[in-house]
Amino acid sequence: MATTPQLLFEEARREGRKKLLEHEALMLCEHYGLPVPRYGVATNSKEAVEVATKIGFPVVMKVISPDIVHKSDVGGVALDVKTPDEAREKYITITRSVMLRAPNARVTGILVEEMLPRGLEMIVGASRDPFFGPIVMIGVGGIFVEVLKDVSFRVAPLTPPDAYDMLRDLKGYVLFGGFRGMGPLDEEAVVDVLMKVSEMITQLDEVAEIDINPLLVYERGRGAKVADVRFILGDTRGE
Amino acid sequence: MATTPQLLFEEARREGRKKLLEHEALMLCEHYGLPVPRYGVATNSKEAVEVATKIGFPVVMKVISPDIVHKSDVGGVALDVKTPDEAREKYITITRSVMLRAPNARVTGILVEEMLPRGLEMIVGASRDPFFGPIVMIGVGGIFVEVLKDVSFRVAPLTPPDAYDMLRDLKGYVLFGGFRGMGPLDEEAVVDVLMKVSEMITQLDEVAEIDINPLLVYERGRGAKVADVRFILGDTRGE
Amino acid sequence: MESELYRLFYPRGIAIVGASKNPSKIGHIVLKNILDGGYKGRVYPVNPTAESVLGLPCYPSVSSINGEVDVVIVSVPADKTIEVAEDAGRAGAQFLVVLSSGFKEVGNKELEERLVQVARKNGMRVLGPNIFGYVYTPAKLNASFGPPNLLPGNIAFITQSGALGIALMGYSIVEEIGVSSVVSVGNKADIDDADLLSFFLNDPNTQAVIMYIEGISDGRKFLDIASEFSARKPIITIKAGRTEFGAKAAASHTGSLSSGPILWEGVLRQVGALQVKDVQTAFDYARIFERNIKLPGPNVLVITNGGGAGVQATDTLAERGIRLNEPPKDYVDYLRTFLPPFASTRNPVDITGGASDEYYYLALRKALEHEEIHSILVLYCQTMTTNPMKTAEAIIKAVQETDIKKPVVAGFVGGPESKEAISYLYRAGIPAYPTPERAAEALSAIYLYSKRRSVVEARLAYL
Amino acid sequence: MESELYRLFYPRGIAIVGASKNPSKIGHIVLKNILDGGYKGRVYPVNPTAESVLGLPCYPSVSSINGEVDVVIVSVPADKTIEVAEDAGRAGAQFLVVLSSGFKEVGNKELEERLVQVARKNGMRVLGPNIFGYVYTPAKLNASFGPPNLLPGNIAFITQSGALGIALMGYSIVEEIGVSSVVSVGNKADIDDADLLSFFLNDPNTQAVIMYIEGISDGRKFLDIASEFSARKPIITIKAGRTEFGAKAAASHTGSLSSGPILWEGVLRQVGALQVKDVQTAFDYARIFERNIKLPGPNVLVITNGGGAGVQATDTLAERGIRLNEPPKDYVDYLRTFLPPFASTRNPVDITGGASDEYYYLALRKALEHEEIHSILVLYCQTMTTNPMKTAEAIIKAVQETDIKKPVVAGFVGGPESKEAISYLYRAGIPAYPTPERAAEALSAIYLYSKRRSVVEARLAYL
Ligand SMILES: CC(C)(COP(=O)(O)OP(=O)(O)OC[C@H]1O[C@@H](n2cnc3c(N)ncnc32)[C@H](O)[C@@H]1OP(=O)(O)O)[C@@H](O)C(=O)NCCC(=O)NCCS
Ligand SMILES: CC(C)(COP(=O)(O)OP(=O)(O)OC[C@H]1O[C@@H](n2cnc3c(N)ncnc32)[C@H](O)[C@@H]1OP(=O)(O)O)[C@@H](O)C(=O)NCCC(=O)NCCS
Ligand SMILES: [Ca+2]
Ligand SMILES: [Ca+2]
Repeated sequence: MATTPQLLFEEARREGRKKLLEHEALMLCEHYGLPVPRYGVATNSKEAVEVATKIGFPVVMKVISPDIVHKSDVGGVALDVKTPDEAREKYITITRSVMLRAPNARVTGILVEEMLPRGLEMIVGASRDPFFGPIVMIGVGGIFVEVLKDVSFRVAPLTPPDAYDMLRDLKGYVLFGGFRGMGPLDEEAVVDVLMKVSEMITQLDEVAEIDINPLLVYERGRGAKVADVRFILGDTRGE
Repeated sequence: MATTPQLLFEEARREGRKKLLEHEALMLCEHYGLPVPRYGVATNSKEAVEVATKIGFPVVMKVISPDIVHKSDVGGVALDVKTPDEAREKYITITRSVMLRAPNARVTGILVEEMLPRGLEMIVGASRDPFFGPIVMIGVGGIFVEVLKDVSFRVAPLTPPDAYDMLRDLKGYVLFGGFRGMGPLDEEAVVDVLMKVSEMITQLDEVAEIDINPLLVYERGRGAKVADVRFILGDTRGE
Repeated sequence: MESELYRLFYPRGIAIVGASKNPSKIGHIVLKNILDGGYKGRVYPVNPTAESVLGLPCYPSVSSINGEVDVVIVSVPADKTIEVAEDAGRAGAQFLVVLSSGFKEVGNKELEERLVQVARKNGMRVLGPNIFGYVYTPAKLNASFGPPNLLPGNIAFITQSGALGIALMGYSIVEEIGVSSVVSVGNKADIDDADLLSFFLNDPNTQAVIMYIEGISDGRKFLDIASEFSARKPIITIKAGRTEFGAKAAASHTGSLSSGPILWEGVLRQVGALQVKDVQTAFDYARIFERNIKLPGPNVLVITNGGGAGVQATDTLAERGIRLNEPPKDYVDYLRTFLPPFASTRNPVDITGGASDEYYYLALRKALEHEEIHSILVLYCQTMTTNPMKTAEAIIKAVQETDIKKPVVAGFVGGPESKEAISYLYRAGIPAYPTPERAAEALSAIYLYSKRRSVVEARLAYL
Repeated sequence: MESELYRLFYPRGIAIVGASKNPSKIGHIVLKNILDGGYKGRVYPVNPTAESVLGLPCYPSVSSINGEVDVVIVSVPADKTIEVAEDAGRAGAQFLVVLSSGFKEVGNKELEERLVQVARKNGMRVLGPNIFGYVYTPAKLNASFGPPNLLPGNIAFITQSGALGIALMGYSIVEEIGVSSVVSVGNKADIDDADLLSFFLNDPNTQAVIMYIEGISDGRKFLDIASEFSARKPIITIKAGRTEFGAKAAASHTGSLSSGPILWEGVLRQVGALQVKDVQTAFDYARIFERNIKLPGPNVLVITNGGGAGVQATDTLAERGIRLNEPPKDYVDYLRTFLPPFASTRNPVDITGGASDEYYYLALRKALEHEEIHSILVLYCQTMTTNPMKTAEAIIKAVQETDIKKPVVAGFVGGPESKEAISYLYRAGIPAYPTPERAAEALSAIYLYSKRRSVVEARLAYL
């Protein structure tokens, strides 16, 4: 990648940010081999058209700002953008809306991503426990996690048997056999993501928390995609 | 209603059908006070426009046939029909598609229904147990029932305490507290549906099985709607 | 109003058909149990081939008996039972208790139907066939070929399983559970679970019923009568076949189908019964309901001398939806007047490992008297410096002196002395268990029953 | 290679500092337990104010002892333990077993750190503080103030809870669980669970470990060592605070936090441990692993004399993911040569209530010899015509004659005679339980361990 993880962290520190920007988060994931949607950053409407065209329609467009937590609330998201004209329009619409509703937010640009097809939503995360150190978590997204608290943990670094095992712990694991028109899901892709998240939380001391929500999982052989990811930074060295 | 339940059953018997037609099922539900979408039957494209206009757009259109089990498979369903023109078009499209892909199916007409907003999907059913007689079932639709087998039964006739209690048995009952942007759900509407289904299975000896899937449940005060319902007939008198 | 089954449980005279001198025959064993049990009514062995059995004159038939015969125990091969039934009918008996196997459970449906037909025609009810008999301790009646010496008490046990049921009679002795009655229902050709529940509902000697059910034929009747029962007393049910696999095994065993496991869960909830998965839990629950306790308010207090036991109980209660609140402030102030400074006055109250029995007495007594404390779980971990019996005495003293009917449940963890203390507590009317989790689960059964009962009461108000 | 803790468990000489003539003092009780237990090494009471205690000459200090002192038991108030530690260090002792309370658990962190500092400086390890001591039956060593007379056996018990831990020592006697060791770890200021697991891993006298854990400080170390352990022997864990509520209570009790309950579930799975919710299940599982059993193939056969018991076991196994297949055809044919016609030869095999002991012997023996049957659950319901002891003998005979190491687990339901038979079976090496569900659950633990172990072995292969 263009910049190493270290450079990303340094820049965040310089700017007083506790998290990576959206495109930086994707960069970091790419660096570790995680499956991310095709993406690019646009800083003007022309670029938006170019990036979107290069990615291929439809795309999703999201404002990049360390100061905006809920992008939808300030009109900072456009889904299902289908044509170059729409891409240009939406760039302008988003920019205006954000300027209006979050006038003090620092805006780096607009993130343009391929719009991913539906899949099973999972949540994969990592953090640091005072007693066990770096830990990795997985859950089936939506209701399973939010309402049934169906999550499973392991201590990093994971081995592949750990990754398979923690997935099988989930009550929601039954969904991997297929449901509602979807055939059996791609377990290996999920295991691969877990292994890489484990690698990241183990190696990157500056990262306090990783939050992939959702990871979209497709049918066997079709992999999985990190649809949204956050990295929370913290000074964890020497702890 | 225009016809009594008895007449519906007699007609089904005459025609050698083991189930009520889609609009008959809705009629029967209406007769018992169940909340159904606004609907009408069209037998030509002009009627389709009239009925749809009367109901209000958007509408859903479904072919009515005792011989077609999976309507979508034969192009027998049109969702989100937004204009009179579309209604006319879809009438023709559906009719043609069905003629092509299910040429031997008896087609009564096209059911036009208001398109219901999203809600929590539940499954409510009734059948007859050899030992306990008429029984009522409820489950949270989709994954909860299909995969987690989260269902709960009671023996009819239900009392309101039974109906509340069987709902609370469900693991999925936690969703009634609200989730993903929806506030607390309308329990009373669900209880009301249960009471009426109980009434039906208790009174209508000709009915072997009732299957409401889904019942869409909305936020408190906004009720619930029977989005799809089947009545399976069987000669149960004297058993 | 007298129950229809009154004379089954309070017979004036009993005939045992097939009573034999041969001590290995069932007819002999049942007669012996009746005599050894202390039954005070008339006992008539019936066996045309014997003059006397176990010191009693033997009759050739029931109808040749000169005296009131209410119950006829039948211990002859299946094919002979019809003629016995007819004879018993002529004698004016009210109940046929048919121990014999070889009926519907081996495919002989017709014989079974005929038996009931003959009985009914003669104004008799049939218990069984294919059973081990029955027991009713208030009448000192053990008309079974199970163990003698059941502890008299308030729990009735209705079982569809023969071998397991007989074995559980012995288990009840080891567990010191006092029974009012044990009834083996077997093929339930006539008298069924609901008939028995009707009797036990109005039986002042019975506080709770344990049922082992494989299937029932009249679901509606069961629904109605079991609901009525639960509105007054608890039913603790083991449903054989709570999974699809067990249900298949049960069907294979009984030779008949049953409704699915999940429907049964719904039915048992609807009638307000407490469904349990295993026999130990069934008896643990029964022990809780032996005394006619008031259903308590929600505030549970845990008193322990060991933090670990307290945590185990906290977890077990939490899993069952029971959360512990901080104890009331004035109660805490009271505790501080005698507890050592490092004792915990949260909930669980930890009176510490060195705690004297006096601490248990004071803490429990005050809790019993306090309006905002509704039930109490007392945990004791046996140490070398304390004596479980003395601790038990302290607990009993607090309960007896205050004479307040709040539920008090004890968990005594330790060696043989703790075991003894558990029996001692139990005999003084305080349910006690050998682990903190079993004690916590038993206490939670009271709250579970509370909830189920209010739903059933609401349900019955509508009907 | 000798474990670092070797001399803790095989000390050549033990000093008891604070040994007192006063029989109610802990120092006295521990000395008495050591002497009564049969420990064969040298024992030195240390107490400047006494000439002799319990017949042994008393020393004024450890350093004044002329002889090898490996372990020093410390039973003096907390503030005096530092000087004792220094003195013990001068004497060249290896282990300080500090019973005293009054350290980190009451907020005195500095005193605790100082104690460990002094010990380490002098080449000593510290067990505790705030513990009841420890036991190691192969060395006939009971250096605790818990009960004497623990049954020697193969189960080690490591406990972070004091009062509950001591009480469970007594419980193990009642339950007839043979222990190799009991270790009270208390504040875990130095020696921790992982250190002990390292010792027990290579201890030929220990087959399985039960752990009662409230929290641990070095998670990484525990992860690594516990994984290694589970790859060879089972760890049965009770995690105090398996719900948020219990976890809060535990934190309040220990004075320190722990990782959340769901993380702990993940950790325990990751290390291959079997997490159980209650002490009864922990000991039920331990009993299963007491013998060095081969981990079996998947085919479980249930043999019962009562259908009801078979159904209960079937349900319990099904809930734990174990499904019963039809027995192999040749096995069924064999059964048919002696079983009555109405016996069931499905799975469970129902040899019927009247079954003679011979049927148990023949059915079990053939099952043990049959390649396609991998583990056997034998259920017995006590009836008046059978004798539990004789049934037990039949079972033992089959097992001993075939000398095949397949798991055989028994469930004996009944009265006092069944209870006796359970002990008898247990002493003959066959785990036995008083209900069909406990027996089924215990058998399922073998399969659970099997699964966990293979994941851990795969895990370790990567590291
Ligand atoms: C009922 C049962 C025990 C009878 O078996 P049995 O005692 O061996 O049968 P017998 O033929 O020896 O009859 C018993 C006695 O009754 C006598 N008898 C036979 N017909 C009789 C009649 N019509 N009236 C009175 N006595 C009669 C016999 O002479 C015999 O007495 P004896 O020993 O003095 O000669 C047996 O058929 C059976 O069903 N066993 C299984 C019971 C069971 O398991 N129930 C379920 C438990 S859960
Ligand atoms: C350790 C503890 C038991 C000591 O209490 P104690 O026995 O009452 O204390 P004492 O001051 O009487 O000391 C004990 C003996 O050691 C003697 N002693 C004191 N200092 C000594 C020293 N430096 N060296 C040797 N002996 C010493 C005392 O003279 C006394 O002997 P005596 O009875 O013959 O006079 C106590 O402080 C304690 O911590 N109790 C709680 C233990 C516990 O619960 N642990 C956790 C269990 S899970
Ligand atoms: Ca403790
Ligand atoms: Ca049986």
